[in-house]
Amino acid sequence: MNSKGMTDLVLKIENLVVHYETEDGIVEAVNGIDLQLERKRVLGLVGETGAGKTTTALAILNLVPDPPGVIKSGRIIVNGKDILNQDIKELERIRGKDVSMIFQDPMTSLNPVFTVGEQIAESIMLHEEVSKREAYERARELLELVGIPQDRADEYPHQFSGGMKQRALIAIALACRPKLLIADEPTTALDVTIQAQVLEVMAEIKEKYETSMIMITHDLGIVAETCDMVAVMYAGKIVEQGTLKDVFNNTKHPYTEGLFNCIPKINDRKAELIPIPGLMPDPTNLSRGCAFAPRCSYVMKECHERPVELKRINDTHMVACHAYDIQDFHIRRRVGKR
Amino acid sequence: MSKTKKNIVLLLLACLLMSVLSGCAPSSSEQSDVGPSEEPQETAYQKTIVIAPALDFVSTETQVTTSGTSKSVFLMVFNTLVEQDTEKGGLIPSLAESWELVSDDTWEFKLRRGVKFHDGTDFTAEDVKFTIERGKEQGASKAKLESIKRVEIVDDYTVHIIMSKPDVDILYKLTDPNCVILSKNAFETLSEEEAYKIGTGPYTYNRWEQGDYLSLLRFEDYWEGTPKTEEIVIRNIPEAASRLIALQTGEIDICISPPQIDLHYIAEDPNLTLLQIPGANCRYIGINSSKKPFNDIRVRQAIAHSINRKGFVEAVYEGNATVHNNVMHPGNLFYKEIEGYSYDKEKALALLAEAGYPNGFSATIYSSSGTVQKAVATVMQAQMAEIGIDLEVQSLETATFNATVAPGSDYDMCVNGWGGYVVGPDNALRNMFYTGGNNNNFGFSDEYVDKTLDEAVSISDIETRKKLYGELQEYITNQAVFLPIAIEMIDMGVKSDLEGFVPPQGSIQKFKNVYIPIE
Amino acid sequence: MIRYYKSIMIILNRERDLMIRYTIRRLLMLIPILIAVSLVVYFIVDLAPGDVVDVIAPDDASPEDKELLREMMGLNDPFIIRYARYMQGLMRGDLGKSYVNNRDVFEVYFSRLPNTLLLALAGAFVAVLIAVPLGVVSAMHRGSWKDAISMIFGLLGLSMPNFWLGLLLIIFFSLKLGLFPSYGSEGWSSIVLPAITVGTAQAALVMRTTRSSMLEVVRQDYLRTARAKGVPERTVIYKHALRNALIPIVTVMGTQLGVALGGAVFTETVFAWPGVGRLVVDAINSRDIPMVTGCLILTTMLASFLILLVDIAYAFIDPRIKARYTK
Amino acid sequence: MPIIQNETDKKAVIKRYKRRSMWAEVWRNFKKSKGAMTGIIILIVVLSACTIGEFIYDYHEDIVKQSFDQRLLRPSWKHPFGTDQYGRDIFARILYGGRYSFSVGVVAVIISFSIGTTLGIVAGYYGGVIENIIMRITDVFASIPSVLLAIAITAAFGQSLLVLMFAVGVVGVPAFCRVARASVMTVVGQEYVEAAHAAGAKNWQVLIRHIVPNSMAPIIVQCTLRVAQAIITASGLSFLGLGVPTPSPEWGGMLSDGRAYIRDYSYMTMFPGLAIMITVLAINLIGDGLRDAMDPKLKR
Repeated sequence: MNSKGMTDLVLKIENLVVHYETEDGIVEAVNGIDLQLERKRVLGLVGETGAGKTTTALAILNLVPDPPGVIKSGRIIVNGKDILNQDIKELERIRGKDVSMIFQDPMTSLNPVFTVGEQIAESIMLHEEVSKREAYERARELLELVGIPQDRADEYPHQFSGGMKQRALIAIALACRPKLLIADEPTTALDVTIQAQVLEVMAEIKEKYETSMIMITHDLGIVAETCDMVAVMYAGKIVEQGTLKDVFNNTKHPYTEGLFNCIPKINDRKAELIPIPGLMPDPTNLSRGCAFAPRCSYVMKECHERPVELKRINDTHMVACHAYDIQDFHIRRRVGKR
Repeated sequence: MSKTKKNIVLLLLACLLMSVLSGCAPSSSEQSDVGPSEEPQETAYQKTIVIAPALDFVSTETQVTTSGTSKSVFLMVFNTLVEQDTEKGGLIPSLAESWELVSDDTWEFKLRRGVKFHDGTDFTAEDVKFTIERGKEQGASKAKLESIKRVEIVDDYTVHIIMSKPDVDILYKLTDPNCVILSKNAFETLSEEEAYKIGTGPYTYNRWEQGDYLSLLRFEDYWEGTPKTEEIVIRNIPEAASRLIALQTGEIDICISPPQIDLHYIAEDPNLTLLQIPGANCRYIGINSSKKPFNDIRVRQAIAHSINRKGFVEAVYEGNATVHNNVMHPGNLFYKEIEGYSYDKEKALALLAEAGYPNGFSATIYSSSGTVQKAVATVMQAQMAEIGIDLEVQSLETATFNATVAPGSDYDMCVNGWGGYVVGPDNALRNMFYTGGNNNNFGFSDEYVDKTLDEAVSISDIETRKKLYGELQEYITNQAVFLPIAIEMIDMGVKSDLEGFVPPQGSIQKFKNVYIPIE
Repeated sequence: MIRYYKSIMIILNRERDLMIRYTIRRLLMLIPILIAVSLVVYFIVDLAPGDVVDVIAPDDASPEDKELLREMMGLNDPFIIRYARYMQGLMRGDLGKSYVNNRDVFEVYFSRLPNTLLLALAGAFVAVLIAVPLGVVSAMHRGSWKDAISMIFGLLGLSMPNFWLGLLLIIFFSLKLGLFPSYGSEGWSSIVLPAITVGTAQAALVMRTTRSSMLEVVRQDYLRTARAKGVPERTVIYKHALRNALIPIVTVMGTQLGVALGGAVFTETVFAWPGVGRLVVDAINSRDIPMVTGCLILTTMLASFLILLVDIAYAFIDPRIKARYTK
Repeated sequence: MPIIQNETDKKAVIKRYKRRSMWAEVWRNFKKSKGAMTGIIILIVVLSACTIGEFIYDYHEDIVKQSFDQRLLRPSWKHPFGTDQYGRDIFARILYGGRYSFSVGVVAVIISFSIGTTLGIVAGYYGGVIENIIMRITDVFASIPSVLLAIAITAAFGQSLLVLMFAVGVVGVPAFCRVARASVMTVVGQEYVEAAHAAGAKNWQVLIRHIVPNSMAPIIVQCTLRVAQAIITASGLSFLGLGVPTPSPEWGGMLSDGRAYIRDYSYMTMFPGLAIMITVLAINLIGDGLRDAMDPKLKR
């Protein structure tokens, strides 16, 4: 795996630390994460709001808003290029071409004063040597590809529905066939029926363009449908990571367990939903120990004191929990089919 | 620019030499026009003279407007029948070549021949008749022409003006710009607005950008000869300080009323000359004698005694005014030197106490919003505070002010000016002090004054009149309803080489002959 | 280019009728406002003590003469009658003649208007030249020294009474340095100081508007989208952001220009600038009711046209607004 | 507590949090703003100087009394700002004159606030014909250039401090009306207002309990900024000779008096103008600070 992995890695993140330095204190948004993604794979990045998923994604584009965001340390290699050590010109060439991103809220992510066609074409013209006419032609084709009639390219975003806007954003993101696509909760703002359509479009295009993808979501259902790999984030750290199978069928971390317990089960409607007690810790004031400890039902004394690190369970599966220092520790969740 | 200037200078030096050699300066207008055979040694004149008066030109309606600047312009665009000689005094012929009283009530005017209006038509007796009869109906000329019953045309160049009552001042009244001769033909053929622009004067209206400037061009066919200056521009620079700067930078040639505090700039500048002419305007404090406590003459006298005129002259006029004690203007033929009220605080306090106000009282003094008027009110307020009278100053704009202090209204005191003395003694005193006089806003009514005024106006013997008017002046001054402060000075900064300037007629400037020889 | 061409074509073709209808509707709405303005102004000036006769009558006019003059000018009629008479003329498009010098109000106004326009546009030029870039820089570098300097400029400009600024400029540039004339309307140099005086307050306002509008826009998600697709920062700011921030900026500039059309009274006073403002002030002082009312009707009309233009400009800036108009 | 809260829940939590501590929050933000604090300090200094002036100067002796031997003295230790053409100490006059500017500014804004806000709230809340009538009248007054309108009003009612306050106040009404209406309209659309209606509250109860308090923020900011504007307008009218009657040392009037002496005694125009500017600057700084503190969107 290692030997061929080197060439086949689309993304490699090492020890990424991102802080937001605000007047109210320093928010430790991302606290030293490592991630890898191979070509054509889809990684699901899961966690509550505020876990640091979006910040991680923005760091990959080197678009963490500065101020207040500061990338304290780490290395991000996208398609062989060290993102954090590029000059601005080079970065602008990488963005949209090597890696692009679909943002959370389609309602606000399109510029209201330009036509949808223009916004897609702009991306093409920036990265490829094409005439304006060609770029617009390509834009129309892309729209068609995401399931929007070509002649609507001359319309403005306000004339589009939410689902169509998200498709348009997908078209923008995919305009230059990026190696890596980051989708930040692409369906959260959409109706359930539209969600499925959008996901389908994404899946198709990903296949067609051979794009790798990071799917940021808090919806485990989407992860199950679309992802090959899963990383669970909590308070700026990855607490569990592995293949879809590893994480879903062989859940190790109490937090991941909690996430699953909050999902109603289609075949057992009477089953009680078990919420995770408490709230996310104040990100300006994280304890030295495990950040999940205050909410953890398996909590031990040392959880509060000793920092946790990812421990390898098998080739692909890793978890960050002190409990696994103890032999025979099992979480209560009955693994298997949902 | 500088090259042409140099050439002009050379040319002018040559001219100057010539005129010295020939032994006469080109001062008389007949000689200044050059004969056809002469060499190009004719004196050159600055093409345009720019004048910046304190107030803007507001109207072309000669018989309606009272604006001083407009009236000054009328004297350039039109002629009157008779003109005042402001240098030597007396009257000089203008459109009328001669005049005499042919009977008790009839004046005969012999008119000048060969005078052309700007539209090319001839000036005749018809125009005089038309102008006077029209003027009897119009706002501003009405008062001047009131005593005229009618005008009879004897022939094209002779008119008889028949009076309805004796008026010793009528000739002076006819010199007023409101009585300039208009063209009958123009009023019959053109719109009123256009007709008011046709005169017989040395300049014609060229362009008027209201609020900005008025340009006059010389009238080539002017009967006294073509003026030396081609164009006269009246430029509106309301701010006195800016006006003076414009004079110093050479953008204007005549600056009327520069800031009094800055007059030294003109005196220090070798290119400029400061002209200070005692003006017609007498600044005074008016008291409403029909109102308590001012109906008590002792109160009025107390106020009169507590006025420190020197203080006014210094603080308001920077010394550029003459202290004045009389109700009549010193320029008037019938003016009498009288003592007036001394500045005597003790006496004032005693009078006040006697009148029953040992601790003073409070009242309001009104002024218009003009700088001088406001300053006078402010100084008055401070001076009255010395004897315990607490004055509130109200500075109102002209309309409100005039309405507030109109005859019969209920004000306490006001700051006012009176320049009506140029037209003769009766006009001056009757308007102000006769019971119900047009300007008698003092609520002043005195049998003796009324009787004496009526008597004086019907007497033709100068000495007797002088005596009567002298007594009147003393009497009225004593009544202390009109408290004179100072005779204001007309300050002007002009280019040192400006010629042809004559003193103004009252507050009306006479600019029709100004020119600047270029040397 | 294509974009603008296209927007124009779209309006011309598909929505032309609707935009025209919108414009006409707005113009029709203006009529009652103008009538109301005339009533209010006529009434207020009429309320003032004294009338034009007190101003124009000669010192030695008798009270009877003045009464006669009032009768002749119709000043003795009740307010309603006089106003009705005025309205009659107005309906025929006749703004009447000045009480003071019998000149046509319309003519006098339009002889002054070029000066006012010149000053207004020069002021706006100063404002835009300085203010918009300053506002953008300030917003983009929020909290930096650049922002601080811009903000101080904005605050000073807003806090400085412009008649005082005008006097300061005169003291330094006319009196001490002799660089520019302190009065008048002739030549390019005489407009410099008035334009700075008028422009400073405007610039301050436009700068502050630009800044806050840009700050608002800078947080918008679509800028992140643009950056994520690799749009260079300059383009992000000046194309994507500024275009969206333009609405409040254009609004402020439009209203400022509208205010300037009413005449920069203080600046005109300080610099003896023969504009509309002084004309109206002088007319108010001499109770020249037809002149005041006429000038204010015309000013209101022009300012309303300007606001209409601004509103139409919105449609070109923001398609969402166009959609609202053409609904 | 479910981890994945839906959007409305989240908003509700935030809203409750915000309502409870809104003023505390505003004050907290406000305190942090250097500009606003500078403004407050300047304003306190100016106000206390004016108050001290009130005690140490006698109106008749120090403010209006003329002494001709003291005329036009340049600034010195004895007369920090020099003396004017009547020999009055300009420093004393400026300190004393502060009252006019402040009182005109505050009273004028109270006038425009009470009329404008009431009309705006009524228009924004009731809508329909009422709104139409109010807004059209507002349009009429807003479309007359404000300085000219103020001049006409002072001409109509005569020259006094009260008229000046009234004129400047009336001119500010349309702005308040519009701000209030816009603010109310955004609040009217909020869920909690609908909730209150649904709970059977009467119109006026909703208006007083929910709408007015919640739409005040932009109006308060408007108030502060308008005070600054009103001070400038009022001194401008005085500058044109339409303000507080002489010899009251109103700043704009003093400036106007100094114009005639601008060439040799420019300090006479310098100091009153400076006084106006500093005061207005301080108020603007406070207004800016308030706006930033009240606008949650601007927080980072």
